[in-house]
Amino acid sequence: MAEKFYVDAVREAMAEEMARDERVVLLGEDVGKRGGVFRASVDLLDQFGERRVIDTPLAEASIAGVAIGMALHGLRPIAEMQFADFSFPGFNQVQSEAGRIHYRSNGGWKVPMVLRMPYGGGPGVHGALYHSQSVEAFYAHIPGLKVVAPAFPYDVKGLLKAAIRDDDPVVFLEHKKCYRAIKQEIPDGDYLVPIGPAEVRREGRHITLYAYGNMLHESLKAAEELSRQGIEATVVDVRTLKPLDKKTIVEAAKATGRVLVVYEDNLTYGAGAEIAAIIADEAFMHLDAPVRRLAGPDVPGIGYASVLEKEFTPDAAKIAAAARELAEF
Amino acid sequence: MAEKFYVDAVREAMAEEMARDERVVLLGEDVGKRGGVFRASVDLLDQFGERRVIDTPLAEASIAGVAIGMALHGLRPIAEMQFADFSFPGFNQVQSEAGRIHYRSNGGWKVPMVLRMPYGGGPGVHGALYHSQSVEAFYAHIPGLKVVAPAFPYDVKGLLKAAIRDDDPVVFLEHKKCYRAIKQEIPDGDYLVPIGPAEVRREGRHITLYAYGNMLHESLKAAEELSRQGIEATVVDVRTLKPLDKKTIVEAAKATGRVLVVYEDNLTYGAGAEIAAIIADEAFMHLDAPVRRLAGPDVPGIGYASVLEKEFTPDAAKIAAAARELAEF
Amino acid sequence: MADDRRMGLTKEDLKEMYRLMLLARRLDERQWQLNRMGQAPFAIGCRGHEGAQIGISWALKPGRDIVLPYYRDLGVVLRMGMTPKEVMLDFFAKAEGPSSGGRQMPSHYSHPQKGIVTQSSTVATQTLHAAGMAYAAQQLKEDRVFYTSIGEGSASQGEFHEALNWAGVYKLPVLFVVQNNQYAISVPASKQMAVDRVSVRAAGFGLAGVTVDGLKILDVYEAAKEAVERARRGEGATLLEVMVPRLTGHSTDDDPRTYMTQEEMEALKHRDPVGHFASFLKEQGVVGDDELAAIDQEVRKEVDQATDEAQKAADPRPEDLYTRLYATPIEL
Amino acid sequence: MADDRRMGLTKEDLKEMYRLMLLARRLDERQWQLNRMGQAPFAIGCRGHEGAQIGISWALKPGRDIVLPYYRDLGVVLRMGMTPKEVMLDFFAKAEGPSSGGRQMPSHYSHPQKGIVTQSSTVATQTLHAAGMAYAAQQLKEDRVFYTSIGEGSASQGEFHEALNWAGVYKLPVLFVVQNNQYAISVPASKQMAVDRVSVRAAGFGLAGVTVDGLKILDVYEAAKEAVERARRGEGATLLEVMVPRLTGHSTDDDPRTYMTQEEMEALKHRDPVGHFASFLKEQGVVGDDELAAIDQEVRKEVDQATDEAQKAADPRPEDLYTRLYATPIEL
Ligand SMILES: Cc1ncc(C[n+]2csc(CCOP(=O)(O)OP(=O)(O)O)c2C)c(N)n1
Ligand SMILES: Cc1ncc(C[n+]2csc(CCOP(=O)(O)OP(=O)(O)O)c2C)c(N)n1
Ligand SMILES: [Mg+2]
Ligand SMILES: [Mg+2]
Repeated sequence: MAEKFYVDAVREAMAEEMARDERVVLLGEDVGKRGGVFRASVDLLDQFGERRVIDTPLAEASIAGVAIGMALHGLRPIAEMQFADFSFPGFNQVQSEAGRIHYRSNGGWKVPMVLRMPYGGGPGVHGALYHSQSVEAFYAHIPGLKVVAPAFPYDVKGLLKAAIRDDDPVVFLEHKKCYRAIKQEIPDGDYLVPIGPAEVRREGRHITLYAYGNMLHESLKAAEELSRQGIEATVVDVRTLKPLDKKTIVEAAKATGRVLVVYEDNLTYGAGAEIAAIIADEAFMHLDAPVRRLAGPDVPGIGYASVLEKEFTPDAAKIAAAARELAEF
Repeated sequence: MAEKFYVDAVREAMAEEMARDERVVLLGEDVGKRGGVFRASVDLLDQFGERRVIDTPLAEASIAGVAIGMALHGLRPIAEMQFADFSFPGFNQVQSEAGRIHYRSNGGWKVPMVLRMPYGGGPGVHGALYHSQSVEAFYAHIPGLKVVAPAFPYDVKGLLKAAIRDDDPVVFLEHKKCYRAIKQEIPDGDYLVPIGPAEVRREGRHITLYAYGNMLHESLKAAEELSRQGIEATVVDVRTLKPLDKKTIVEAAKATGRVLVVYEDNLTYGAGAEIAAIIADEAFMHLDAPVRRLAGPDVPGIGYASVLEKEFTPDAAKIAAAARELAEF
Repeated sequence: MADDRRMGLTKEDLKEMYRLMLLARRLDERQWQLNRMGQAPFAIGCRGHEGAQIGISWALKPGRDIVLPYYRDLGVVLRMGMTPKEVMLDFFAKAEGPSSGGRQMPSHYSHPQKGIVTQSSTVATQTLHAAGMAYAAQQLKEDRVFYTSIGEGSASQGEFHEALNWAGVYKLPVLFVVQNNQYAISVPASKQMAVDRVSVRAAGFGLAGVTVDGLKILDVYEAAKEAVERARRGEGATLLEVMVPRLTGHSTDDDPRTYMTQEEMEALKHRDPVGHFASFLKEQGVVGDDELAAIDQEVRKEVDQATDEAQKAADPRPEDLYTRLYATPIEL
Repeated sequence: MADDRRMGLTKEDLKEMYRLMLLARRLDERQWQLNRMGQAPFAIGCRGHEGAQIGISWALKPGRDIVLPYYRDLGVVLRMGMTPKEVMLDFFAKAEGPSSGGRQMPSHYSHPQKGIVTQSSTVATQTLHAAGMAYAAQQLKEDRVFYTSIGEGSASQGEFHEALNWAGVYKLPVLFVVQNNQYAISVPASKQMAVDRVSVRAAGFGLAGVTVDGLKILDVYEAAKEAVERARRGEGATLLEVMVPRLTGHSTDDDPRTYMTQEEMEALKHRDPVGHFASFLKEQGVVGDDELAAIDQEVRKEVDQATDEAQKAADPRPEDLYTRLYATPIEL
């Protein structure tokens, strides 16, 4: 056990899996010598050589498409998109191919690959429109994919290992703000966190907050604040976005009767809409207040100027305010 | 006034706009000599010449990207994606560029273009996994775009003209099943249908159905059937998906207290989730039953075999059954 | 042919090549016929391409090499061992169709046991998969060549160029084939590109590039053989373009009269590779008319039987829509 | 230089070219310095590229021609008339910054009045916009050339090849520039492609292709001039590659020591285009040391002033987040 940053958990999971299984390879822009622009793959090149830690040409369709090919022929590629924002030149390979190959071949072929993407932004990231995007709604809608978005280093390591061992394509979303802001004691050796189950991070009887990635941390902070004001919040970490753990989501809603779904992405048609829609259907009889969402506004992104960054991004204060309003409903 | 098919309305809108404004051009695969694989642009090449009706190379990133460039420099391109399923090689240009250019340049540049796409499928289309997809959830989530999905020839013509005259990028979704199945009297000359407003197609007091494209027609059929059973349904045609006409959507929900959102796309993270989420928030106090959705299952598409086509696709019978259950709730 | 061999081909080889291309032809004709009779919603043909397809794939080793074909590659998949019955099961979207169990449109071939990789309808995506598979084979130290093909129109896709680039950087054992029939549905090659030959792009990525007349089956074979040998020697990929006629409309949904003149369509008929190869074999004394007729009869019987058997097979059931979504299912 | 002109360039032209490249250099240095002082979160440089940028853009007509630049193109946008103050307003993400009013990162240039088209961070997308704009200009019968640029790493993107292809098919007046500094962040060109020069790809699309040493400013100018003239004559696009050094890390976020040796970094310093051009102008008797010093002083003053003024300008307000989403707003 040692305290590790979120980004170190990424690295550790990859290093351990690559040591365990020769078929695991890492490919992406600057993942080799540079060790990744976020330093998530530092030293892996030295350890595993340039056939397994591949500095690719600057072309995301290639990264995704070549990874699919590798996965079809016995390797277990981890493909990194340098920023989630830059995954879109490769979107066709993921949308048309990765998620559909197993199904369309009636089980004849499988695509055991992981598509890692740093995503998200917020105050202090200064990523502006093209280094801050939340992209989960695009990927979680694609049938045949699995999509995870962990908030804690423990989950990062366990879920990434599970993703690497999974026989399906898994989109693995790493929140940039968490990389060096979130620390946690995690076991040194091997362990897995299963893809699928959500996790209740805190229990309270007045309201349920749903979040993932960095918004989970903001929600937990908000819950602290709310507690000081006498409002006790349940906080659900929706760490797997596809498939969704409907049972945990619905039960947590039923227990409090009030829900707030928090996400950093643009509100409209965002991933939180699905969570809200599920609750509005399956927990309906238990609801005491409108199903509410708090998310980024419907503008093309987090502006570069600090003022714009702050205005765009949901945070603990905004969450607490919205939750309070609901609790008093 | 004459009775016209849906596909003829597409053609007529383009022909009239191209005659009215020299800056309007059409580009896409097989749109010229062939007149489009759905014959939506028949004779336009003869009428306007090959500089304005452009048979492009087979490359969707080019079609979208070149159209953006044209729009930046004074033309008003209509770009056709031959099938919505094949729009994804061009997704980067739409996601990263078209919707963001006006905003990111602080209003300095604008992109008056229309991106037409035949989408959807269902029994008898035999389009299988790659000629049947509903893609609206991907596009409607992109900030800065407008997205429309008309069901009736009248709207097709009026909305397409409005889209061509609009100074923003408009994704124009044409349902393949409607092309030659839906007929309507429409005016011969010029008229516009504004982008934005939803339209109530039928009023009833027991339940509200929301749909667009071909599902609107199935919903109307279902409403007929329900009426025979004593259940009166309001049917809302959500013909603009972005921006959404929240007011009409919410009022129709309040009026009946029971809602069913119908769409053909995969259920989870589909466009209907947003409609459901809005209702669950803003009409909450007026709801008498769970907010329910009926949509395609979460599998990679409509199978080719007739049995699979039928099993996948929501239809009037399935809609009526789901509505009846809700009405009796 | 004075001796029995040309480029290492025996008379038996030549006859088998002929039989395969004729089999592709007859299956294709049957599919269109069934479509015209209203018994199948869709067919897309290989007619005109099958000669080049057999010429190229004869250089591959079925059971070892892997193909990532495109929808016209009926000749290629037959060479890899797909049976006429399997082809027709897929054509009728039957549950036991090997490619997809009725999920995909016909001609979207897949057969893991026979080294045929599933493809989508989205053109050119498979070229990148070929690069990735070839990289994996290198890494696993396997001696395999990866065939992948597209039409000249699809060669306009960015992904195709990215695949060439990857193959160049890693000297991958890939054979990139462009079947250039001068049309992408209705769009002539002159609107697709400013060059006459796609193969000229190879040099820009450090690949070998060559264009061969797809009617000259043995020239095609020779070029493919060289490319395959280069790949096996670790010298990297080749972009092999074959000039072929498209002897039908794009598919049964197409009407080529809307964009081709009658003369053009007539002229194409003179470029039929099956007839050409038959004449060639006769000239060379490999077969006589009787034998040709016998082969045709045998092939037709095979096609009849495949059709009958396939037509009788079971359709998918509604519940089949939901299976095999995930290879690692998740219980929640 | 015996006479006053070389390739039609007067002494004044040469001095102005020098001044512009020095201005780019000094602005760039100032941005990095401000970043190191904690006064700005990010800078990305043009250092090493500015000579080639001025060489090329000198062949363009500001006020008529249009540029679709990439983030290193500080020299190009200065040539097009962007002022140092405008550059610094953008750098500090100020509300009146012309490129985006503080929405975009620095070096994402846009200035409609000066023919500078907005770009995203997603590399190579602008090459297709250039093709579309050039098509529009053809259609509108305008005499304009469209400059667009990327790095050699970004030349691996499929979209870039699609843009070359479009430009080939329609003989578009585009000047595609690849600024080849041998690195894409940390990835050397040898891992990016199997060829030495990106310009060899031009032939595959029916374009002219040429590579020039980016330290030889007048050679660069000459090549660009030819390309621009070809474009104006309606003879189509050129792919012009310039070999340049990257004299800094990729950006202020990068640490090149993780992937470059000390020797390699030292060696690059000898390829400084500003120093080279200064020496050249002296050799040619165009300027003396005094005049060089005077130019530098003037430029530094300009940079100081631009920085001061920009720093004092207003930040965006929170409500500015919501404006200018649509050009045709919709009331509902
Ligand atoms: C990405 C994509 N865009 C469009 C289509 C529709 N489409 C199917 S085949 C075809 C033409 C292909 O032409 P070519 O590549 O020359 O092959 P050919 O059919 O002539 O052998 C088109 C446009 C598609 N399948 N995929
Ligand atoms: C599509 C996309 N992928 C990745 C990135 C991240 N990125 C920014 S610059 C860069 C390297 C660019 O190298 P090159 O094209 O050679 O230009 P240079 O910076 O060397 O001038 C990368 C990988 C990006 N901006 N866009
Ligand atoms: Mg073709
Ligand atoms: Mg570079």
